[in-house]
Amino acid sequence: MAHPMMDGIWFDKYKADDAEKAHQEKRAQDLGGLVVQASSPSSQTE
Amino acid sequence: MAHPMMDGIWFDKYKADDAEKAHQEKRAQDLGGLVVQASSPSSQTE
Amino acid sequence: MAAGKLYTYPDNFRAFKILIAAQYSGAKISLVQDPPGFKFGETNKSPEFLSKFPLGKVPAFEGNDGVCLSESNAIANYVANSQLRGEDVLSQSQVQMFVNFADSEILPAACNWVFPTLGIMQYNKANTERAKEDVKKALGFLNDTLKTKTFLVGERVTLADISVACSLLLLYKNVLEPQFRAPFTNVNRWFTTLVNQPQAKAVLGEVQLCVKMAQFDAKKFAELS
Amino acid sequence: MAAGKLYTYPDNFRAFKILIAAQYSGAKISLVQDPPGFKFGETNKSPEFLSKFPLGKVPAFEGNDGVCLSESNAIANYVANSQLRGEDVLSQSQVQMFVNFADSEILPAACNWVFPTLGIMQYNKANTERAKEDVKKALGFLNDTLKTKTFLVGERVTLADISVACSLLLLYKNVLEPQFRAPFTNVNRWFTTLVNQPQAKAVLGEVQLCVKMAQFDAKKFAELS
Repeated sequence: MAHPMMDGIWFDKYKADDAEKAHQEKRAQDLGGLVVQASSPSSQTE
Repeated sequence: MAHPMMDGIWFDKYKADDAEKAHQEKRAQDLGGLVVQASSPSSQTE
Repeated sequence: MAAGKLYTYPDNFRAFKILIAAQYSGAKISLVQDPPGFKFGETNKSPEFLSKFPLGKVPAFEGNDGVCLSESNAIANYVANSQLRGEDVLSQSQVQMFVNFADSEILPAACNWVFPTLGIMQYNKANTERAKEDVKKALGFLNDTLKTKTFLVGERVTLADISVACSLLLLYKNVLEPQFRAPFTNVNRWFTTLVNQPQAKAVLGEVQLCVKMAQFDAKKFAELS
Repeated sequence: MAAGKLYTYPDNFRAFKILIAAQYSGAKISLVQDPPGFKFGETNKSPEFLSKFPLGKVPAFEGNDGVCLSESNAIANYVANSQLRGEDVLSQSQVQMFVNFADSEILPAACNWVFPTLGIMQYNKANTERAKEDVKKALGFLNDTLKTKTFLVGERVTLADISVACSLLLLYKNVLEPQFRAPFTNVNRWFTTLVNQPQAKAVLGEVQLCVKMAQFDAKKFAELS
């Protein structure tokens, strides 16, 4: 479980948890389209 | 310039701007080490 | 009674709560939001502005008596009246509780959900889904609170209602389509009542509730960013 | 005068401001922060707790008279006295301005910088650098404000000082090494004065200012997460 001090840290809440997902999005954005949720994103990037 | 409505949106301020960087970190973390700032990160991941 | 100028950009939901509070209290506020009086990113970065408001943030209030205040909640408190602030320490503290709730529980979720649909923030599926859940949770809490009450604190409108309603405004206008908002009958009733008060209408105009949930517009985002 | 229980986890900087305010006002607060009275993630998710505090957030205050309040700023306001709240509407609004400033300008930066060094948040170089800049900006603003003043609002300690100082606590203890804090002499003087008041010392103990800037500890983070 996250440290209690992280509770109520609203400004940290909406960082995408998954850095991989952020990367996906960057890629999707670079390709000019919308993000498509891949079932196994890591397999697509490396 | 960012839309004025984004001004003072403190909770959005500390998302890493660069999704690529997040990806780098994820990778570095997976490798068990600290993040090393690459001068040209995208060349390393794709 | 407070009187002065409010510097802001047009349609700033943070300014709305101040302006609505002023409608209730009778505070005389002149809005400075269009060039040449105010241009976002220029006026608020000018030495003259920064000498009065060192952080360069808007909304910013300059009283006719020279008082300078920033932070929308502080300004709303200043231009309000004692009914809006809460008549005793407990009411005032409860008002602050809801004002903080609006800022820390509703706004982050509302902006993360709505801003991408307005094209002013990048879309992130995980964040949008999380925001939807958080909005549901917040609406559920409010719905329970409003089960037996007309207003959030005491028996009359306070800054609690005004702040929370203004933080829900973007949601109700853009994404809370009928099906999504249906379970929250008490909140819907309360919100509709509030935005239809003459004091709110004078600031917000006619508020059209969302008919169909807005979606991320990649094209608009590309144009704006 | 307010009297009751404060539910929190140990060393919660949000609880500190409430407890310090109570020291000034004489409000009688008993701290419920250790098992079996309070266990974070269990007690605050229990039906009994949620019936009193629907959002399950701490700190949460339960008065001996049954009053239940959440949101630390609201609780601090409730247990304070009129000196701390500000004696007139302008002072009260200025207090709110600084309280909001602490929440929206200092805390995000402080947490993004300090939390990784405590091993409770992942490190991100860009965010840490941004946080450092934001801390410098906030300290610069405070330093200017305190150039001619002993306290932030009026001539005596208020919730403005208590809130802002508590939001700076993590920074002063962990990362503001002597060289970094050197330019902000007025803030340093004000902070040291405040944390050495008996009312603050009773809550915080002896505050040791940072000697060497803490860095991200990957090993600790791996252990804690």
